[in-house]
Amino acid sequence: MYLLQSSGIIASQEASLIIQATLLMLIVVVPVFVLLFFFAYYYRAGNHKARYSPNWEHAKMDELIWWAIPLEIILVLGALTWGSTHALDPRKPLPSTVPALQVEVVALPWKWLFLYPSLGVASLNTLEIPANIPVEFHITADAPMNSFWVPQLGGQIYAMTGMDNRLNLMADKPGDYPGYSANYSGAGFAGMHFVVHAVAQKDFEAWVAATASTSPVLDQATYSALRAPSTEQERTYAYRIDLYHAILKQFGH
Amino acid sequence: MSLFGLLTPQAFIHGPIETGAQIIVIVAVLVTVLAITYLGRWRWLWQQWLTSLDPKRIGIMYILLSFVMFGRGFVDALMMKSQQALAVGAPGYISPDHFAQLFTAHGVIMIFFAAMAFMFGIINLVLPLQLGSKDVAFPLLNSISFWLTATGALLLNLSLVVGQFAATGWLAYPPLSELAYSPGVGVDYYIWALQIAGIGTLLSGINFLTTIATMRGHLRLMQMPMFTWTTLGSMLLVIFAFPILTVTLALLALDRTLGFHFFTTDLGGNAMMYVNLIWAWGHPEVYILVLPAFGIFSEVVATFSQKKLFGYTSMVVATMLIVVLSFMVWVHHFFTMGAGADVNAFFGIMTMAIAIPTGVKVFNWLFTMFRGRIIFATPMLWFIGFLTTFTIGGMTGVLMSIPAADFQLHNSLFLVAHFHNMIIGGVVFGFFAGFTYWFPKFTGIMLNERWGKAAFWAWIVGFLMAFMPLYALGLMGVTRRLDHIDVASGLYTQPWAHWLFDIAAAGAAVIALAVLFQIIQIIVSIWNKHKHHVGENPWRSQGPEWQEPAEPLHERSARGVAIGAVAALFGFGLIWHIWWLAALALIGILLSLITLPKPEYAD
Amino acid sequence: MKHYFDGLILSLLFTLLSFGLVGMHVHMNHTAIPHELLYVVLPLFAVAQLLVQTVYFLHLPQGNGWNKFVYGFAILIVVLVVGGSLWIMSNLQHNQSEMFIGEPSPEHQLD
Amino acid sequence: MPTDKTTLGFWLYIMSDCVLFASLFATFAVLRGSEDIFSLPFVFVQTLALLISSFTVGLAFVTKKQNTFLILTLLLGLGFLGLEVYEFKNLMLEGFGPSHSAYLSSFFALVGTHGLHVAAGCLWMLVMLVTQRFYQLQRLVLFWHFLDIIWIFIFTFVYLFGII
Repeated sequence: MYLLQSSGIIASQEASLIIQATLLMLIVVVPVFVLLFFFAYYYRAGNHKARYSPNWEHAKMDELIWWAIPLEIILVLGALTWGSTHALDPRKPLPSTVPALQVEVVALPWKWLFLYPSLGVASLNTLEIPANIPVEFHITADAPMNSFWVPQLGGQIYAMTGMDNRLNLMADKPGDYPGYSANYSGAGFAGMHFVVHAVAQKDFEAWVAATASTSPVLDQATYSALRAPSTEQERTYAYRIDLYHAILKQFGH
Repeated sequence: MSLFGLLTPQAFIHGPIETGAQIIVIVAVLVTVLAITYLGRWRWLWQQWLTSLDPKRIGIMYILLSFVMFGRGFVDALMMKSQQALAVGAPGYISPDHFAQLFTAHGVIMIFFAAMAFMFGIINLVLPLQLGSKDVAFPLLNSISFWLTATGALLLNLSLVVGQFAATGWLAYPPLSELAYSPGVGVDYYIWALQIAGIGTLLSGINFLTTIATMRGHLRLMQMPMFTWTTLGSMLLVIFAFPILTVTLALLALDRTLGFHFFTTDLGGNAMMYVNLIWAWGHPEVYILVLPAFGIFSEVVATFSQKKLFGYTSMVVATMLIVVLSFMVWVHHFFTMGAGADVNAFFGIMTMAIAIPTGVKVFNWLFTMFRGRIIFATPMLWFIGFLTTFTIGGMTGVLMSIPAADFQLHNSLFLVAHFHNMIIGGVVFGFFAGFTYWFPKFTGIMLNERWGKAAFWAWIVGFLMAFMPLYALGLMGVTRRLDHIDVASGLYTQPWAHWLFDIAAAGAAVIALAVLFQIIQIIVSIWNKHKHHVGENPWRSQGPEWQEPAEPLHERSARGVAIGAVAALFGFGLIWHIWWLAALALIGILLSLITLPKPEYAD
Repeated sequence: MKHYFDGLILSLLFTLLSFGLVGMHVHMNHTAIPHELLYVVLPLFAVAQLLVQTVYFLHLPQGNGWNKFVYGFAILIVVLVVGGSLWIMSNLQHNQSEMFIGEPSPEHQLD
Repeated sequence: MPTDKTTLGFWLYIMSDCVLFASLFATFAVLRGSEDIFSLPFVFVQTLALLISSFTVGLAFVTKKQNTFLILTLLLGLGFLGLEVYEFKNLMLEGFGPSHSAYLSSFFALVGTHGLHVAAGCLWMLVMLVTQRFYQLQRLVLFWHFLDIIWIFIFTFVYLFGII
């Protein structure tokens, strides 16, 4: 179960939140099951030992109890919700001594384009990030609605045209973490997945240097070709133009 | 633009599997028409059923329409489950575009034409008897509403024969549903089938709320049976939620047909507003469906525990609380769209707040069973099945109402398992319980208990097999609406991914068996009627609807069928841009409304 | 008869007030009255006229319990849907507007 | 307001129409842009026409002279519609048609839907006058007052806010 063995600081907090909330709710759910099957068995028509009071249909105290119990559980869960929603807000930068790496994500028809503005490299359907370094994703789209989701690193967020969504994630340890689009966006949707390669800092720098020197250049024409609907293999680029903001402005209001 | 707008002969030609569906639809229609002609039953059908204003007959027609559409929606489900089982690291046998049409049609059919139709069927049959009014407030409007819903179903099935259906998901989010990404007529079929059926639903809502408000005779509000209360709550939601759907679909239609820019990606369009509006209707919609099911369970539990319903007052308060709260929660369907923590947290907490009245209902049902003499007839089994599955669904629902948890669970198979838990466990089991419980009232025949129990056990086992694995798959990061799983997608390497999908597919097969048992149950019960014949009140229920026999009402009017037929031409004309046809049909509808007869109760 | 007349007068009053304010505001080329004040006062006039017409024209007070209940419920739903939608959409817009959308230089413009 | 079955049913329809207009208002407010395309005197005349027609339709119901007041209301209603069609035509000719932008799409949708309702009311009045059967007059009056109330919010939030 990915979600329960997460390898990102955000994903692990979300996983513990899920477990916490489930345990809290079991306080109500388990008694319901117990009562259901016990009453069903004990008060079956055949059991004449059981007390039968057909007109007992009102008890102030009991009703008060099962208005109060769910209310209390929900109050606790509500506090948990208010706190966790603010703590795990995708826009909140992660606590770290190191400045976050900026990665720009563009959802294209059935493929993901990743841009590293400060490093002059880009990649398609593959995402190289340094482990233990916070990464701030700026996510937009040049396609129908998609949702950028790497389950082992953290929650998802929608990728929409003209919108710049921000998501802060960090990989705890190096590893390969699959990523998906979590919102149906057309016939090639099932092929719209990628892999996040979290590597050590020096390996990441080596990758950036190699990519910058050997990869083809991502210019206007190459980008325009990518806009056509298709499912693509992994690929890397070098690039110098500010593509992300140009895409964003294209759909701006 | 040619005389037939976008309609060309190519629209009749489809891929291999779709042609199969096309042939089945055409053959089914032909066989039905020939059979009726052969038996010389057209006159009987026209006079006794199609033009009848008797709410009981309209109710039975609703239920038959619901069974037909439930059948088609279920075939879609079987195809999807088999494709997902076959397509782990392989293409499977259904193309991605066809798979998208399947899950879109499955969602639309099951919600609008299976569940809503069945709900209005049961309300038509039972509500007038529970109120003692014997009839609804506006009988002609009732017939018109049914035929508008039937027209919506007709247009939807027509998309199998000519053209195709939307490939966008059952709520057709733009920009995918805009012309830029969905150029075909599919989304237009979707819009107009739902728009026409939606107007029929709104009119029914007005009809039944007026019936409850003005035709109760001396029955005071707090004496009304629980099913009437939940119907009152559901109709309130229909009246105040469906206009939002009407606007949202109309705006999308204006975008696609006349080049407006509400939700397009350019010129200031804002697709997020569509999502916001469709769910402002969407969440009340699921409560419209589940509240009558709650009402049925309140009747069933009281009758089969041979006890009065426990805590009537708090049940009424809980129902009305759910009605109000259901309009304050809709953002939990798009926590992940990018709203701030304050908005998400507020709507998350409001969503949990709905769990309180629902929890109270569950406890009141449990304590209706307490100190009762429980008879485990089939309706009671459906109730036990409901409580088990609905409680699991409620837990996962409250879990997903926590935004930070929903960031990981949204649009995954976990979500798919949750809402099937609520809709099958709650709504479908509720309607099956109601169907079995009231079947003797209207036919004098008790449905065969043996086949009924077999159907229940097959349903509950099939349901758990089909959807519990989806919870696990959702936690493994499998999203919904995947027509296949690539070898390179990272899911392929997950050890259980393969056979979890196989279990789910097997579960669907077991449900198919259960549906077969239900069909056998009905045939067996009718075939040897004499053995299953029962008296007036076989369950010895205190419900008012059982106390007097339900005599048929003989008023008739062909106006409902006429408006339904003209509405079908209107929809077809708009879908295929045959403007003259749409204009003529619109004039026909206006004429029909202008020439409405002066009702005898008019002052 | 007189009832309708009173309703007309009151409605006219609020209509004239609204139009008068805006007319004056426009006449003095948008400087006379601060916009914020207008954005509060004009809706108040609209709601006032709504109440006037509900009492004098729709005769709601003479309606039975159901008319009033459904009227109140409609207002609640309108407030929830319109208010909720505005809060949500403005929040979505604010959270997703690029903080520093700089104007990319011409050659960056996409075709 | 009598409380018989048909009046309550029609009242429920009007309440559902309130939510329909609420959704259109919400869409208009969200997609609002800023174009200087409205003229204050023009919309003032429209507002007066509809307000007075709301008065005359009330008189048609209260007094026994239904025909005269209904005809007056019909004329005012058609006048209102004429002005609206004139305004829409001009906007389109100047290039501010509904496909110009989301703001104008939502403007045409909101004001246009209200216009369609006014047209339906006028047709209803016409049928009543032709057939001389006034058993639905009470419901027409409710419908017409409801349309005037919606127009109050349209002229405030669409036109006056647009002019500011």
